[in-house]
Amino acid sequence: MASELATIVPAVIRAMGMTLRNLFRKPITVHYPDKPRTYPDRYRGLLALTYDKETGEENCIGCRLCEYVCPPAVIKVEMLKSEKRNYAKTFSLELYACEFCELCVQVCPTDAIVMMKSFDLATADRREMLLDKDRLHAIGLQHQPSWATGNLLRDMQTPPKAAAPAHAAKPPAAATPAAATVEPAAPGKAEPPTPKPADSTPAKADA
Amino acid sequence: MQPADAHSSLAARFSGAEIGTGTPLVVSVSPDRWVELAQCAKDTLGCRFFSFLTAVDWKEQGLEVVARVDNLDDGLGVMMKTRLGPGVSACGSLTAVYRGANWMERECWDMFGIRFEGHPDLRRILLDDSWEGFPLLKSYAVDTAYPPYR
Amino acid sequence: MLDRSSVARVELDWAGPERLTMNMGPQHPSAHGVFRAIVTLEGETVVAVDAVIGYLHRCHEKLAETLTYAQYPSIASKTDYVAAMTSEFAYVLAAEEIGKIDVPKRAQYLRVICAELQRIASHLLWLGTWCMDMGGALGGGATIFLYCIRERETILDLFESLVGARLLYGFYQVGGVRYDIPSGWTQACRSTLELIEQRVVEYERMLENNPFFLARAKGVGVISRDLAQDIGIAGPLLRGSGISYDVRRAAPYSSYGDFDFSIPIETDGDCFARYRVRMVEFRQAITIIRQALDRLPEGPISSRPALKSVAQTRIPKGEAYARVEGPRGEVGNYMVADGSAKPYRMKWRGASFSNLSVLPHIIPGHKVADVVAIMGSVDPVFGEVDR
Amino acid sequence: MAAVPPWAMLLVAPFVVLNVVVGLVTYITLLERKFAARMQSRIGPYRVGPHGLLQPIADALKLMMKEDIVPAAADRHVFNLAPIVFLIPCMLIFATIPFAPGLGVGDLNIGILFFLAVSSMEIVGLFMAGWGSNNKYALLSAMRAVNQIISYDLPFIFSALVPVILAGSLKLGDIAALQQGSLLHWFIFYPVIGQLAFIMFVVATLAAENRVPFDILEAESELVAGFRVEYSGMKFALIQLGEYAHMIGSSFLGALLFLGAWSGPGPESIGPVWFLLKMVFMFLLVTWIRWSFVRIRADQILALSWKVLLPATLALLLTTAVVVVWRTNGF
Repeated sequence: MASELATIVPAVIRAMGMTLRNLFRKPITVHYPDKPRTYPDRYRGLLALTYDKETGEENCIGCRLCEYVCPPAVIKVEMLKSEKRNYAKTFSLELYACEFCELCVQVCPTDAIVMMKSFDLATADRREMLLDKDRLHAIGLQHQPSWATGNLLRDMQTPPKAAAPAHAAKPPAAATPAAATVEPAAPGKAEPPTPKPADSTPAKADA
Repeated sequence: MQPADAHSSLAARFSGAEIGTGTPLVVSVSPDRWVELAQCAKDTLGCRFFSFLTAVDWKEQGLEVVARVDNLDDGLGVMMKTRLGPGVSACGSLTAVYRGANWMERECWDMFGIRFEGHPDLRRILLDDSWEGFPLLKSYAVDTAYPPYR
Repeated sequence: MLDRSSVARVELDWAGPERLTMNMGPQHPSAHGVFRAIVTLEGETVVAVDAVIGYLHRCHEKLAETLTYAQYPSIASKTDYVAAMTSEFAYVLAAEEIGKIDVPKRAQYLRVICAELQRIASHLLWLGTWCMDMGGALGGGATIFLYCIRERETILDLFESLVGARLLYGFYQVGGVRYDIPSGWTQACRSTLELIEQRVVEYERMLENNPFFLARAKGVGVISRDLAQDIGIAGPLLRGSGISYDVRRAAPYSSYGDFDFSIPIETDGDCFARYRVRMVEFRQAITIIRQALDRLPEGPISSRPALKSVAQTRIPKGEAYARVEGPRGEVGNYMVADGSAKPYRMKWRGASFSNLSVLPHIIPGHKVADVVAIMGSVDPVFGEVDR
Repeated sequence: MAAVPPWAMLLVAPFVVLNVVVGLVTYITLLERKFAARMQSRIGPYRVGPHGLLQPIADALKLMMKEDIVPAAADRHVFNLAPIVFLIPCMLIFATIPFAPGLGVGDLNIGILFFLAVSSMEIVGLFMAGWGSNNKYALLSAMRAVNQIISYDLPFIFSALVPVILAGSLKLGDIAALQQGSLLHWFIFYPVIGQLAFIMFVVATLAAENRVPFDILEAESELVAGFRVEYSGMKFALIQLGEYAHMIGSSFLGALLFLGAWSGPGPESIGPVWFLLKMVFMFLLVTWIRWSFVRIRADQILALSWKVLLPATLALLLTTAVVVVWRTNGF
């Protein structure tokens, strides 16, 4: 009994001490709508179509790649054939079913569709989330675009062209200690192809 | 039990079975020896860990039931398979061997319509009791409407 | 006065002498989503339980047959939405195994870092919700829950700056990962790890030796070694029952063999043992991430050309079962490929599904209050149970 | 005061006390919410009025305007009556509390007995609510409530009797008056006995007030909201009012029995302020415990009461009696 008390009493005091300690910590609440939160550079938010700044022409060529890749199939595009280039006759995006996976941005060959640093989707009418070309354009003017565009994403993922010599089983423990401090791929610019020969140790054979 | 030993002991016991050589050990038997294979895997090979049980619909070649069990001490995995044959949708139940097969077989019944004979409580598990059809069959179209919305 | 004869008086369901059948769920504060347990009570003691699942079923396995290898990873994250990275990981591993696709070392390390960060985030949510189950939304449980959520936010912030999303990431792709780390990320990651390391100590200070907590967790919901294997439960539950099985050690994938970490084992098999295992896993995950950050090699993040169209990734005929050690245990993906851009058949072995199926075996004999404690210690995520 | 005829006092005093209590309840909920929020790294109510100061009023208005739902299968009369039966004892307990020397509704010579007897009457309301709802959660909760409150009334009474023995009076005014003057006269500073009795009193109070870790009758993770799961609107508000009134009453009692009631520096006229502050301290102590621990099981709660707390309080009571006799008579 006495030994039990000797563990119980300090434990109770410790637990209450923890809550007391947190009482004097600064609350972490963010007054959200009053104080807008800061979005990271790569934020995947609202979608928008981009327009050429000088000519005012849309960048979309109506190629429908985004329509094909969209997992929940929320994008519908009709192509308008033209002489110099093609356009999107209609472009509709059902934002209420969108899952913000960024695959449409990823495949876009002309960087025409981008994501915005905004998540203010709340609306009283579901129909407002059925976005057509004009709305998508307007969204692009309203909000800050995120870093990612199709070309930047693809550049980041593409393995360097120079075929890496397959040097066998590089011991990872002996990896350059400098690797810890090197910061590749600054946001805002694509990852430069690394001059080092890429490590191409074969993936492990999972049982 | 090392994979090589397991291979030979299975080969000795199940003469007509197709037994792979890689890891995991893939063993394919006829449906009538299905439960016997599981019992053997548990008792002889020491595969006491029941990983999962499912089925594959090979269209006109019929359904195939797949189950995986592991021997955690020796790192031996056994993938057990049995082809039910075209049009057949009945199979022995592993619930007497592995208790974990209970829910897995219910799910299999739910999705493929395979009747596991000897299962104590073969009900639908994920879908509603009123559901019609077995969705994971290849003959079930993705856009088949749910009854009230037909 | 209202004519009350028309209103059928609902009698208590008597299923024998002194028995009461009660629904817990599908809408219940501690249902962890949508789980329905039909419990039969004798006084406060549960004598029988029937688990009803499937309320969150979206037929992921059928979906996977209709979506390509490029599309599905971003949907795979929805199976286990608390540990979205894990399910994506299992899917791409299965595809890579069939296709014999190499993954660059850097991508492997990034995968490990994210998977372990996800493990911490998921365990934080588990600790919070479990304590909330035991302590109530109007008590100390809610306090721990909010502390855990507070720390989980910091990890989600990391994911957000890496991927752009907080819950469903789409980080993995066949052949590598989709995003490289931005500048300053490793620093942020290290400081987050330090913070979490401190805070985990704080949680332990609140719970360790705490008589109320021990009374609720010790000796409750014991899963025996035999039952654990027979059902096929995995992860912290299995290790809490004294079986040393961790896919990261049993079948190292994605360079897990490079890292130095230990696998915690407890032998009691009760809720407290599971708690102890997970508390150690916090620390082990932190160790692994630190090692991976230290040795993060330079190089490409994907071995395949960047995704340009939907059917770009084709996997040859074959089948594979890939498993990863998720926060809740072995998450497996059994994939049958037929050479096209979509899998022929894909089966999720959801860790929560197997873990949850142990409930009817262990709950009877416990009190009503223990039902929620055991449920919480199993840590089911219903997206993964119902898929 | 002298100009007011005594019969008028009898009408005015309860009116004033009741209204003050209701006001206190509304704002003490805000205090608890703010306190708990800060403990959890949040800020709590913030939007209604400056720093959420009008939140209790908004809550009260909301509850008043909400639809009052009576389940079709409920026992209508019992269901409707239960909140009132629950509220009355919770309000009655303020009758005997003196807020300053001579300031109160009626300082009975058996004040503390009245308080303890009336406060345990609330289980009637609880059980009616649980039974009348015809809901299984509510029924289980009601059974737990009866178990728990019967079990914890004894330790609660025994620990409250320690100051009674020390003071030698059942009259709350006398008990308070004895603790005036110096800080050391407070019964909590009575060597050993005072501190032990205080701890046991707090534990028993937690159980009697159904606060975490003893809130098994509310237990929202198991029983959703227990006996009040079917209540909405004004009836829910009445139950809530009763609970908080009970808590405030118990806090007043604790402050009176152990913390010297209105004793404190400054002129005697600010005595009630000191009393109020001590009550808030007691309340925050209970709240602090509430937000620090997880709940324990019903059977464990009963075991704790019958196996630990009851023998301990009984022993303490006997020891106190012996000590008091020894100090006055010296054997």
